Amino acid sequence: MKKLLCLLLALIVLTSLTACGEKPAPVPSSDPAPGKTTEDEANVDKPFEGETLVVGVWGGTIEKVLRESVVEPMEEELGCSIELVLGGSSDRVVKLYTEKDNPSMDVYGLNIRESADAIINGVAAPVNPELSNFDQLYDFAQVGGYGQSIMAYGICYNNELVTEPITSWKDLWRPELKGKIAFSNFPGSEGAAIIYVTAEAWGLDLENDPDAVFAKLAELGPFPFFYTNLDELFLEIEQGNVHAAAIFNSYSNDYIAQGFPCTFVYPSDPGAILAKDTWVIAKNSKHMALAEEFVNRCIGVEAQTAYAEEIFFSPCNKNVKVSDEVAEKLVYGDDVSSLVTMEWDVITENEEEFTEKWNRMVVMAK
Amino acid sequence: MLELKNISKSYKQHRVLDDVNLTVNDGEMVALLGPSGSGKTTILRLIAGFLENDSGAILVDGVDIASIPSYKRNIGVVFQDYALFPHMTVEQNVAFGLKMHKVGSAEIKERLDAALRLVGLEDYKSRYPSQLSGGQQQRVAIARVVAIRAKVMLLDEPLSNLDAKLRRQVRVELRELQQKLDITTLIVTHDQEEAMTMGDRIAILNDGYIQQIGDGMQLYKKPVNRFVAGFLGTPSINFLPLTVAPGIARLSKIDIGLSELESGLGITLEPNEYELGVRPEDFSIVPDSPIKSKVKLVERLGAETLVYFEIDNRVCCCRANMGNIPTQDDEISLSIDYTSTPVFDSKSGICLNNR
Amino acid sequence: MKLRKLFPKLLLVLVAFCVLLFLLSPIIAVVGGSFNDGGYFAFPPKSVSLRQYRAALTNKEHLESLAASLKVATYSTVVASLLCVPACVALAKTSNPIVNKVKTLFMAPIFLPGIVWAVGLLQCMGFLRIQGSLAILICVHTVIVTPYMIRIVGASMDNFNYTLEDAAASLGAPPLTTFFRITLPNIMSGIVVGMVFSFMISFSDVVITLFVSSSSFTTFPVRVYAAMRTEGLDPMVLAYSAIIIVVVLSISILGEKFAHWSKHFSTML
Amino acid sequence: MFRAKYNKMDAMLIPLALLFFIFFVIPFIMLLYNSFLTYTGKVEPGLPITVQNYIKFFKDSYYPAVIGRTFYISIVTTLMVTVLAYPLAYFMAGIKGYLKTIMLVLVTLPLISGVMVQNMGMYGMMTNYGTINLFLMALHIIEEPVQLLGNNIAVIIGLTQGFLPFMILPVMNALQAIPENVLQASESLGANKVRQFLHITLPMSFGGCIAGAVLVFGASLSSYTTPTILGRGKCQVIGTVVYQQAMQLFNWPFASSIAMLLLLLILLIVPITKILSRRRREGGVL
Repeated sequence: MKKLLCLLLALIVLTSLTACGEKPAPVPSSDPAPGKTTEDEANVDKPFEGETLVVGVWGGTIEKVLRESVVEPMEEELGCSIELVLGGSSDRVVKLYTEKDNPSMDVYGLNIRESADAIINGVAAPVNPELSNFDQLYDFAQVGGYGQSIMAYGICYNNELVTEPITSWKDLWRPELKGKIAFSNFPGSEGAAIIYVTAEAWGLDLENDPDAVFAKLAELGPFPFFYTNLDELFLEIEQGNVHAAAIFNSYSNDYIAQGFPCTFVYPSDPGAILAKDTWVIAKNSKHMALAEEFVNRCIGVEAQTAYAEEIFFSPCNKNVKVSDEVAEKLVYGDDVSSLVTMEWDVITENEEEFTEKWNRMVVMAK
Repeated sequence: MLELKNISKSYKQHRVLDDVNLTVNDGEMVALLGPSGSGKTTILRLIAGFLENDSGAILVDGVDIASIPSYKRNIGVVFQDYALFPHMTVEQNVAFGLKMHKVGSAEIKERLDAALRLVGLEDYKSRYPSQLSGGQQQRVAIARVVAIRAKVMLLDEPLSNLDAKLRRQVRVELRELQQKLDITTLIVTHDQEEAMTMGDRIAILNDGYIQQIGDGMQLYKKPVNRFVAGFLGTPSINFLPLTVAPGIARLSKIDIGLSELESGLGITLEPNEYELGVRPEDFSIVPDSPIKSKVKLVERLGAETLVYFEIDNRVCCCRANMGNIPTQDDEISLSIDYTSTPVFDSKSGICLNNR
Repeated sequence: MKLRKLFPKLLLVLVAFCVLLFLLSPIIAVVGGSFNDGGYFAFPPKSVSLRQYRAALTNKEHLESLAASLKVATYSTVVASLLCVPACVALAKTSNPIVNKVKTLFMAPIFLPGIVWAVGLLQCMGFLRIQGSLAILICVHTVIVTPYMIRIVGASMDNFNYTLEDAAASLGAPPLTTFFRITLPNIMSGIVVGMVFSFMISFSDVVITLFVSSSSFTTFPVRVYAAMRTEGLDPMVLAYSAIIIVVVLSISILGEKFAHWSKHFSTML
Repeated sequence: MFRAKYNKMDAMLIPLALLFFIFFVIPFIMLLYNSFLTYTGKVEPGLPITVQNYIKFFKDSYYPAVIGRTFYISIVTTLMVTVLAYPLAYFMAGIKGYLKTIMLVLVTLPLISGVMVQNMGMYGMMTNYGTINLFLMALHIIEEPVQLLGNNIAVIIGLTQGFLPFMILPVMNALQAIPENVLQASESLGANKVRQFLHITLPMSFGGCIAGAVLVFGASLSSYTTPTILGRGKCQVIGTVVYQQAMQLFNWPFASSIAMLLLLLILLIVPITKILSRRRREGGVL
């Protein structure tokens, strides 16, 4: 009996050792001493030789541009290896909060609200102004994380079905559009934006009387669905189930380019809402220097231009020059100042309460 | 030589074996006979080492094996359901024990063939147990034990899974084999016919202790107590209440001569309550006798005829010889051959005239 | 056969067939949809092509997550069998009641809600400052597959005849040899079926893995789930799932051929 | 009595028991502990122990509605699964040989290929441009696509499809356990096919139905992926609320308290079925 027992225990220890001993490539091995490699004089031209930086970012076109403009050149020059982990920003936020003391990723691509929250809650490192390209950013892109690309939150509508063009946010409340409007779910930054817009458009006080805002919003209902992916949304718009949707300009540009009968408009009062894809660095990241180098390159002119020209993402870097034809598709030059900056903290503070109201009044709107 | 000394075993405060003493001499085959639940299989499992006894010693050739683990005792066991390894062929089954005893492969081949030849299954080597009949499986189980040349062989009701005809045939073969191999053997059974034919000596076990040990006829003729008398013999013995008072003897309300009774039994009886054990063959139908009864049923079994009748509403049975076979509802009178009838003390059940 | 007599039988067969069709409809849709050439889901497919399969097999991201899933499933099945088989032996032979209480604990993962357990796990990892690594995922998956393993191996041990072990002992085999040469071969079919079953349960788990796996170690179903939430029903993902379904189907058929696979199912639930 | 000496073997349970304790028992304890903490921001739940989370759950009218919806969905799903699974199980119990093994393989295929494949397939069929709408439009039953997804019915259909095997297998076993001669006996006593079914087969397979129902009800109560995908954000059940609180709002204490309530509900099912089946057990059927 004793022999059987120790044989078994040995086997178990053996398998679990091989399981974590043999580190598969994707799992980042936390680097023992980051400082050591930098003093190593031997290869001064490749200061970050052997270091691995893990960056969480959106997949698809964004990933392609990032690889060409930043990842490959950096790996070339600095000898480090950069590993991209793809997925939605909400999945990354979960990891950021739950792994705050021992983060599995170093740089997180989040949206305007998530990045601001992350820094306030102390899970992400505050912005470091000494970065060489930092001062080239617009001022709103210097706060709450490093701004990567600007997005305007406006309305995209099916121009065949909606004959009379939409100009302001209030147009959404037209009777013929009731039950034909879609937006993204709350809690989420797009959901938050539509709540803010409703309050501003109808002059309601979100802080003291949120119910009125949600009631106003519910008037647009019943909502066919709350889109989480874009293919579906634009298919529904094309088929006429949805006539108008509150969405970012960059997303709708792609689909309009594909020939969907839609028009994107920067609505008035209170105007298109400013949003931005932002970089934050995990507070306890073990590759702080390399992470800051990566972000610095991302907000540099060269990368920002690539973003603008290839995937029509409006740059946060003031010095970026693009041809007029491209500029037309972007939020560029003086357009930027027309964007409305939202104060997120009203929503962030009572996010929970608003979630309940949203679930009860908006999701269930009749 | 296998000796059990003062073996007792209890399981959760229920005493299963109570001070059992049994000796099986070299080459002898002892039958351990008892009803189910009497503890006979427990004794077998104790000897084989599958159970540990609470007290007492198990000696094989003088050495106490109680502390040796079962796989080192080299005691062959043939199980009731044969316990052949289903995933091994006959050959592998028989060779298994030899491999365990780390026997050289040449010798394994030789002893394997010898054992299979002994049980007549040489050309079934590559068969699987599921492809064999009950009798064949039983013989493979024996070959398996023979091959390892066990000092002691234990048979756990080996014949109970066979049909009646095959059982008689295998019984004879088994007995021959045991004598040819001259292995000390203990066979556990609840079938008295099997015990009588196979056992040199029989040990009757009940309620965890050995009632009596002796050869078949000794137990049949001179049972030590009421249980042994009742257990052996088919049809079983008739028990008749006997009350003795000074000068008179009444057999369940029928007066029979005291002196004639005592001279037959060979002992004098103090006035008391007794029980007389009358075997069917000790009754005989006579023209006239004090014992009168009416025939309830006549059973013709070919070789013999059994007559059932009631004495003081106790059903008794006797064998009718070919000559006068009564018919149902006849009035008959019977006589008893007291020389071969045991008498028991009605309270303790102990036989008083055990000559 | 008068029609009146035949009618109930026909009705039963018809209803049974419809229910079976309903049960298999998603699988048929997924496999069908994977041959669709267009960018979005369409079943019956508008134009048939293997484009999706080419795209699927060249997509590094999905291949990596597929490899991750296979790795986790393999390791957890091995560890599960190393732990569950001895446990089953002990459970089969124990006599004291406390140990049987432990058996109901091992069965709990099937009954208790996965989401509840996942939230608890995540908080433990947060509390202990550990991140979701491969080793933790393997341990978690081992716990997920244990009920199935215990149930299937336990059942095959129930119809194992223990006197064989006594017979082996009487022939001189020490306990360890008895286990490996007598007991194990006879319950091997149960173990194999248990392992295959556990592999597939571990491979296809979503809820728990979604919570626990670290960002850089996403398994295939989690990747599919995330993709469904953001990129919608991408036919390329259907191609992968179609491959998985075909693999699973062939394993089942093989399993049926060699180990009477279906015999164990009745004990599985 | 024969296995008394084997209790040394109990030691072989320790490795598995240890693993279970660490990875299964402790999380639940942690959950219980966290459910009594207060929410002090996204990072770390605060210390003052309070029963606030549980009270909040019942105070706010939204959450009881979520429980109501979850129960409604689970009960309807369990009924539909029972009604659909029984004929198929009855058919499979009746046949033998190769057809039966194929049917068994097909019935367990959805279970093994995983919940994601089922949800995707169902989603694909029910979208506006999906199979069902195309089929109905082809037959001109409807002119333009009907909105199938995003409501309780879609989730119920999805869960029913997903949990059918959980009912088919136990019922099939129960049906197969009915000895042939019992049926023949009832026939000889004058019961025609219908009465035979009602008085013998149905009651004797009731045990299997309960076993299946318990599994299905428990599983649908705690379902998460199906309501999220087929409900498209509009079908809030306990599972999605727990996910939202834990993974989006990071309100661990509140998420833990809802999770504990769900756990309590599940643990309540077992005694209820015992009471329900007590009458059955006297008949020695369960």
